Amino acid sequence: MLRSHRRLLSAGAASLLVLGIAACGGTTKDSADNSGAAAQTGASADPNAKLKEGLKIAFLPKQLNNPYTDVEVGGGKVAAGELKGEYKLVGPNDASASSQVSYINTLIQQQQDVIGIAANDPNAVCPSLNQARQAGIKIVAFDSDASKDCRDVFINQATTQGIGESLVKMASELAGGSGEIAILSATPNATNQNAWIEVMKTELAKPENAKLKLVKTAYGNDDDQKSFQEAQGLLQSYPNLKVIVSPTTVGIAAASRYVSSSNYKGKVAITGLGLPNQMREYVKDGTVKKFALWNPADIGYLAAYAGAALASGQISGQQGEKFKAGKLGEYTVGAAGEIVLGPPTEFTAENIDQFNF
Amino acid sequence: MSDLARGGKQKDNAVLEVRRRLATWDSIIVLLTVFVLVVASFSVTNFGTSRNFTFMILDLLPIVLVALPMTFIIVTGEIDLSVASTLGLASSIMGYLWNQGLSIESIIPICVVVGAVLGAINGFLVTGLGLPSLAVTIGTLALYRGLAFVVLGDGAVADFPFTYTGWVTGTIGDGPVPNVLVLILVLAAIFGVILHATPFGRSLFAIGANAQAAHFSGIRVARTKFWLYVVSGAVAGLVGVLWTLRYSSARADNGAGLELAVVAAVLLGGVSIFGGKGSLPGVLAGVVLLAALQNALRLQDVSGQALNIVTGALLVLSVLLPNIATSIRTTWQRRKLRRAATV
Amino acid sequence: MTATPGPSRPGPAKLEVRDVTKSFGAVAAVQGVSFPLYAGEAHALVGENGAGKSTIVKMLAGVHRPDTGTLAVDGAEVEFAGPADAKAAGIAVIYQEPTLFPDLSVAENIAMGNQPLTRLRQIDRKAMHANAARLFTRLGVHIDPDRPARGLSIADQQLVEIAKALSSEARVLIMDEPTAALSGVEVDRLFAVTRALRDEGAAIMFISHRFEEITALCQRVTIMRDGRHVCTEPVADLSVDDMIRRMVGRDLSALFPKQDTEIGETVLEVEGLGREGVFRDVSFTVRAGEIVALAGLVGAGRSEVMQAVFGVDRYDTGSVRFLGKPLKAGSPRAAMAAGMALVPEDRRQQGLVMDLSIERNVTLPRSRALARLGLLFGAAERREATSWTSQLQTKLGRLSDPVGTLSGGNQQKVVLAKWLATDPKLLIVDEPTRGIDVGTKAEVHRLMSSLAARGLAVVMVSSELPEVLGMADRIIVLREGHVAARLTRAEATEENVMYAAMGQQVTT
Amino acid sequence: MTATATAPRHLLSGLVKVRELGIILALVLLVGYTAASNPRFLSGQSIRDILLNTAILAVMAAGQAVVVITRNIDLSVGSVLGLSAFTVATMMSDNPGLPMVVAILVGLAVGGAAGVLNGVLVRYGRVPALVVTLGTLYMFRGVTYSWAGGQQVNADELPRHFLTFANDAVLGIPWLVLIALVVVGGVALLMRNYRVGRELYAMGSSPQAAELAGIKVARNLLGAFILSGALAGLAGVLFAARFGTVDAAAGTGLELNVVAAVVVGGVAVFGGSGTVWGAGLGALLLTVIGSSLTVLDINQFWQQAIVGALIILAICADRLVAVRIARSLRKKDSHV
Repeated sequence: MLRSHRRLLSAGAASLLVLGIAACGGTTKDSADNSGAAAQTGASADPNAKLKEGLKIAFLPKQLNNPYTDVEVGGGKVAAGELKGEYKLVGPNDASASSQVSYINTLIQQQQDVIGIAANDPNAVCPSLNQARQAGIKIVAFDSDASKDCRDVFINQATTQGIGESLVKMASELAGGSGEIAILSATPNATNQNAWIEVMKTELAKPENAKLKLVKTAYGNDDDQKSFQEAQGLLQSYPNLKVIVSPTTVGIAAASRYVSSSNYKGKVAITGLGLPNQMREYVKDGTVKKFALWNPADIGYLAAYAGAALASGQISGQQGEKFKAGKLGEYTVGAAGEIVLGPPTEFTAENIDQFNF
Repeated sequence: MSDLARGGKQKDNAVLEVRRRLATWDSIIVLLTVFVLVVASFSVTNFGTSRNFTFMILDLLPIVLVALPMTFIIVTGEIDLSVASTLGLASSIMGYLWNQGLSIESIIPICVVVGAVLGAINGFLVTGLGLPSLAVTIGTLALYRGLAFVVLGDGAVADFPFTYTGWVTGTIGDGPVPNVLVLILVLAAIFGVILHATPFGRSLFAIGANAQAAHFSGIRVARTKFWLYVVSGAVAGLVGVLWTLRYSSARADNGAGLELAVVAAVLLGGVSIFGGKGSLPGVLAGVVLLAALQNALRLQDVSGQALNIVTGALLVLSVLLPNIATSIRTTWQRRKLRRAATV
Repeated sequence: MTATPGPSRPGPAKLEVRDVTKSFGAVAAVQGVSFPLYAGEAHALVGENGAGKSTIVKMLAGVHRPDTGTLAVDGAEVEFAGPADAKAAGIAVIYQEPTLFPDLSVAENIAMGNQPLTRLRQIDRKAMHANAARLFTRLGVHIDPDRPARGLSIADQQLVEIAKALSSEARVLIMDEPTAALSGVEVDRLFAVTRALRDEGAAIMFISHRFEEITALCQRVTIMRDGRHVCTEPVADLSVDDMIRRMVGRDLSALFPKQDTEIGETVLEVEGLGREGVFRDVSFTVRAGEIVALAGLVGAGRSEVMQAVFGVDRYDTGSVRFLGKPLKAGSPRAAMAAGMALVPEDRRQQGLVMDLSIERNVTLPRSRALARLGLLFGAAERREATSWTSQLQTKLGRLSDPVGTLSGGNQQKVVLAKWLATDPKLLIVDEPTRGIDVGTKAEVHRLMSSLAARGLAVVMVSSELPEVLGMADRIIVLREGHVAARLTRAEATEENVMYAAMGQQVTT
Repeated sequence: MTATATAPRHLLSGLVKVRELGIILALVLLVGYTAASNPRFLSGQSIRDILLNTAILAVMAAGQAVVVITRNIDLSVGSVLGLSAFTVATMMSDNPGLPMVVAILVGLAVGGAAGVLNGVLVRYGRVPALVVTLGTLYMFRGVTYSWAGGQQVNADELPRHFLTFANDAVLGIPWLVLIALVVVGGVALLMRNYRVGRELYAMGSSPQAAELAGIKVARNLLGAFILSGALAGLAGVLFAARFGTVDAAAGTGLELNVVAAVVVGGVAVFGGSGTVWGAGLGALLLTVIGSSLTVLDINQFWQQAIVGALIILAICADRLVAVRIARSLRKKDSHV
């Protein structure tokens, strides 16, 4: 009885192996031809083309239930209104790499004109994004980039260099120029956090920051509870810690909340990138002296305008192309299709009440 | 009895037989699935397109493959909740080995074997030590997922060769039929034949309905269950490979939560959670029904949140409705008996 | 022993069964049965296995609800929605199979539902323990009230059950074969306690297969046959023979035909078989054409021995040889391949897969042989099933119906068909006629006899003495896991089998 | 007689205690090792953090233990926590004047209602608990998501007295910890010393015998699920107060930790045995492991693997103990 079953099973297994091996003999990481579906480039742009109306602009953020995301796409909604386009927001409940793919597929089916995406994994979304581009949809990555060869432009909130430098500057000021600092980041493979941390490390290696010591980089996975507990862990493990730098809105809020309710309050400074509305309480109660952020609504706003410019043929994603983005003024496409929003704003007890997002 | 009368009676029997067959949950689910597909094709814009068909097949690929051995396991009255974690660990190992410079042709069989070994651990704990499969596989669910993170951390390995990633996401001759559909059909046919037309398949139902009687009939209950877990693990390992290739991304969290979708689909397909009952066509219909509902609702811009409610409700209803039907039938029979007695 | 005379005129019935009917699927377990139980009286309920006694018990206990008919307590009609209601009405039941909570302590098992409480409504553990200890003293047994029920011997479990029933101070005490696993001393103690209860005004319903117990304890007896009420009369008015005749409904001798056959070569040799705590040093041989009966009390280890021989259970010592070759231990598959078949004791749990169809059940052990190229097609199974069910004259609707829809007798025929289809050289039948109607019983006996005549070796485990005496060429009596006596057909009488089984000397 | 009667009792109580002693021993070793390498692990703040983190898990584990003792399971607790946390947080941010008691009562009520649904489906729908609570795991979470959408209730929207509740202490013990102690202690007392508790054990030990014994199985089972739901609801309130930020994903995946705590704490998945205190200890052990890994700077990814290995170890140990007991009892019987 079992024997016949095994026979069938092994036959099945063998045929699978054949399927696998027949394709080619011995593909390794080094020999891999990794071109993917070649992205179509070289489309010609007409800088004077009129912006089309009635464009279907869809936003696909990392996940839906995130206040930062809400503010970002909120800006996109405003822009879509100004452009007389159709705005749509879809997204997964969790920030997992694969869950975005189904949504991209749905958007392809719905024949959107522009997809604005904050990629959870730069590569996992790539095949689907390329299918979308083959279907004539323009892809604008924002916040967190997708692979260069599967999107048209990327809206960068600030230059990586600029953010890294300003994070180190704030940390140094708060630490008084010397002492232990730690980083509480999002996930270990978060594209932009990692880039910023790299810059921070280079900055810290410079002689003027020699007395600042980065003791650990912890990861709160952009999960409130996890970040909260990681902050606890940092303070337990490093009693002499002077500053926690958290380049993510979830992390900085969680760390601030923990410190404000513990006896570390006043001894440890928190800084990083945060939303004024979430941080107001901790700035007012003195836990947080200063933190920074660009205006997230502007990212979505700019993404929508960039998408409209792409769909109308004003730009094609080539370096040097220019387009107007409503109230934000004129932008130029940089190297590798990057469009930089501008420098971040620093928030302190003095100015925080002027901001509402 | 005259020939005529016999013919009439046979016809009656045939009608009864057809009605009885149609009244089983798995045929209801098949009909329901066809109904949903037809209605959605006509009423949901873009549902009936060939491209959407391709997407749907790709979306249901991991669920349907894992559901095949899961059906066997649930038919024998056990469960394997660790499949999604096995998938994740296989994916992690795939990424790790790829970074180590191994060729993809050797990685794929390794991942399948790793899956089989993980399944064998489940099988040993359940059959060798006699532990309850629910508790064991909740434990290995956490363990395997944890190991997946240990192997690859939170990072992702992405640069898999296009020859393979393209095959998984591609279609036959760039037509509407996805390559993986062939794989699904072949495996489903193999599992279907084994379950419904081999002595081994017969023994699975006997084990699930009454393990003791199966043992008394010379069926090697423990050994059979052990091998089912091995197969379940191996398939989960294979799906880990396919998942990784489909998303060009080996990650430790790949497939998290998939076990719930698989169990939901299997139960929805009419397999009894107590074992002993179920059919593979029913399960396939269950998988397609869930995938089609999700796809159609998403195209209608119904949020993923509402999909959760639908999935959960379907899962409960798939067991609840047959129960209600049975109890209505018994009450009715009792009434009839009482009436007959009082007359 | 003599019957203790009870009060002459018992007054109104404490509990009354009025024209009650109960069916399970197609099987009518009880049909139109009525009888009263009086306070201060012990009432015996007798009948063959499957006569419907346990169904009556379960209706009185509130487990089953009668399809038609009613129950009355103190003259008022009652409807029990569940066992809680029956309990509230003062009915305590000792079931045939113990129903203890293995994880809880013995004292808790006894007190469950009416534990003594402290002022804060907490459980008074000291009182609970003392209560259990007091009951055990009354029953004269030594069981630690604080040990968990898990691991108690069958006899001890039965004693805890009895203590449980006593503790509830019930007005009606129903005992379904409480003595089956007890030793003589324990039975005497139980009877003493029961008599005391009876004399305090409780109504007792007593079910037993041992007539001497009935005459010793009961004043009145109700006899059932095939789910129907035969009669209710004072015990003193009936002789044991009368009772048996009314239970069986015909003369015993006609029931059990064993044709004389030529005894062939040795088929099975069991040598020094033992399993820790279950049986020890069991040896016997069975030859072709012979029917060997394993007799003994419930729990004597008869089924366990045969299950170890067939390989569904393990054995620790000894050996089994089949047709001269050693048989692999612990492998039913090897036993089947060698030509052995086992029709097990418990049809519902061991013999059949109730939810599967009749044809699947019949062909289950043979499915590998029926497969072509590893594949099974319905037609081959259906042919096989049709052939065997019709040979055994099984009454069924469709072969695709679940086997659970058949009556007990027809189910038993399906089990027999299932194993005869494997063309065995040795057929082990364990309680082959338990719970089946008289007509089918005779058919089964005729079948066994003709199989033996065709040269099959048969081992029959049976608790029914007449069956053992009528069918067997040789009788092996087991007591407490070892062979207590070996008797030929000529030597065997009801008395010497029974005495050997109970470990007493013949003192007539 | 006395000799044979009392000997196995000591043996048994010994074996049973081994189970909880094992957890305590593991705790002591773990804490000792961690403290040796980083003494700050035993600082007041650190201990307070561990206890606060344990509290929520322990409250849920107490309810889960009751359900598992009846030979059922409640996988929906994580989703119930999310639903309750979001309900209460929304309510408190809309009506900042409401006292804490109201928040707690609303949390209990939300969870209790979820428990009623689970219990009714299990008992009257005759759907296995695994299926029911797997289904309601999806459904409750879906309801929370549909309701919350992308919203999040932030700490600054919640009234101060609600947030400080998590950290305020009575006699140096934070409220959260106090509540957890009361819950675990209360449920443990109920299960040990009251009729209904013993009936729940009986139901798990032998469902058929429980029916025959006239135990009100339906009422008790419903009660067990309501308790588990209500405690998950209470945990939701505590969660909202402690973390201040609540979104629809609160408590996702927590059911795994709760089941792990219960199983590691010695409650057998076959039902009928184990204690609520054990489940509480299990919750403490899991939390301490998490904290230790962070402090010892061990890759945090090991944590989940260790939890899984612990679950398996625990059920293996239970099986071993059961086999031992059975063997020793059989030996005892064969001597008599």
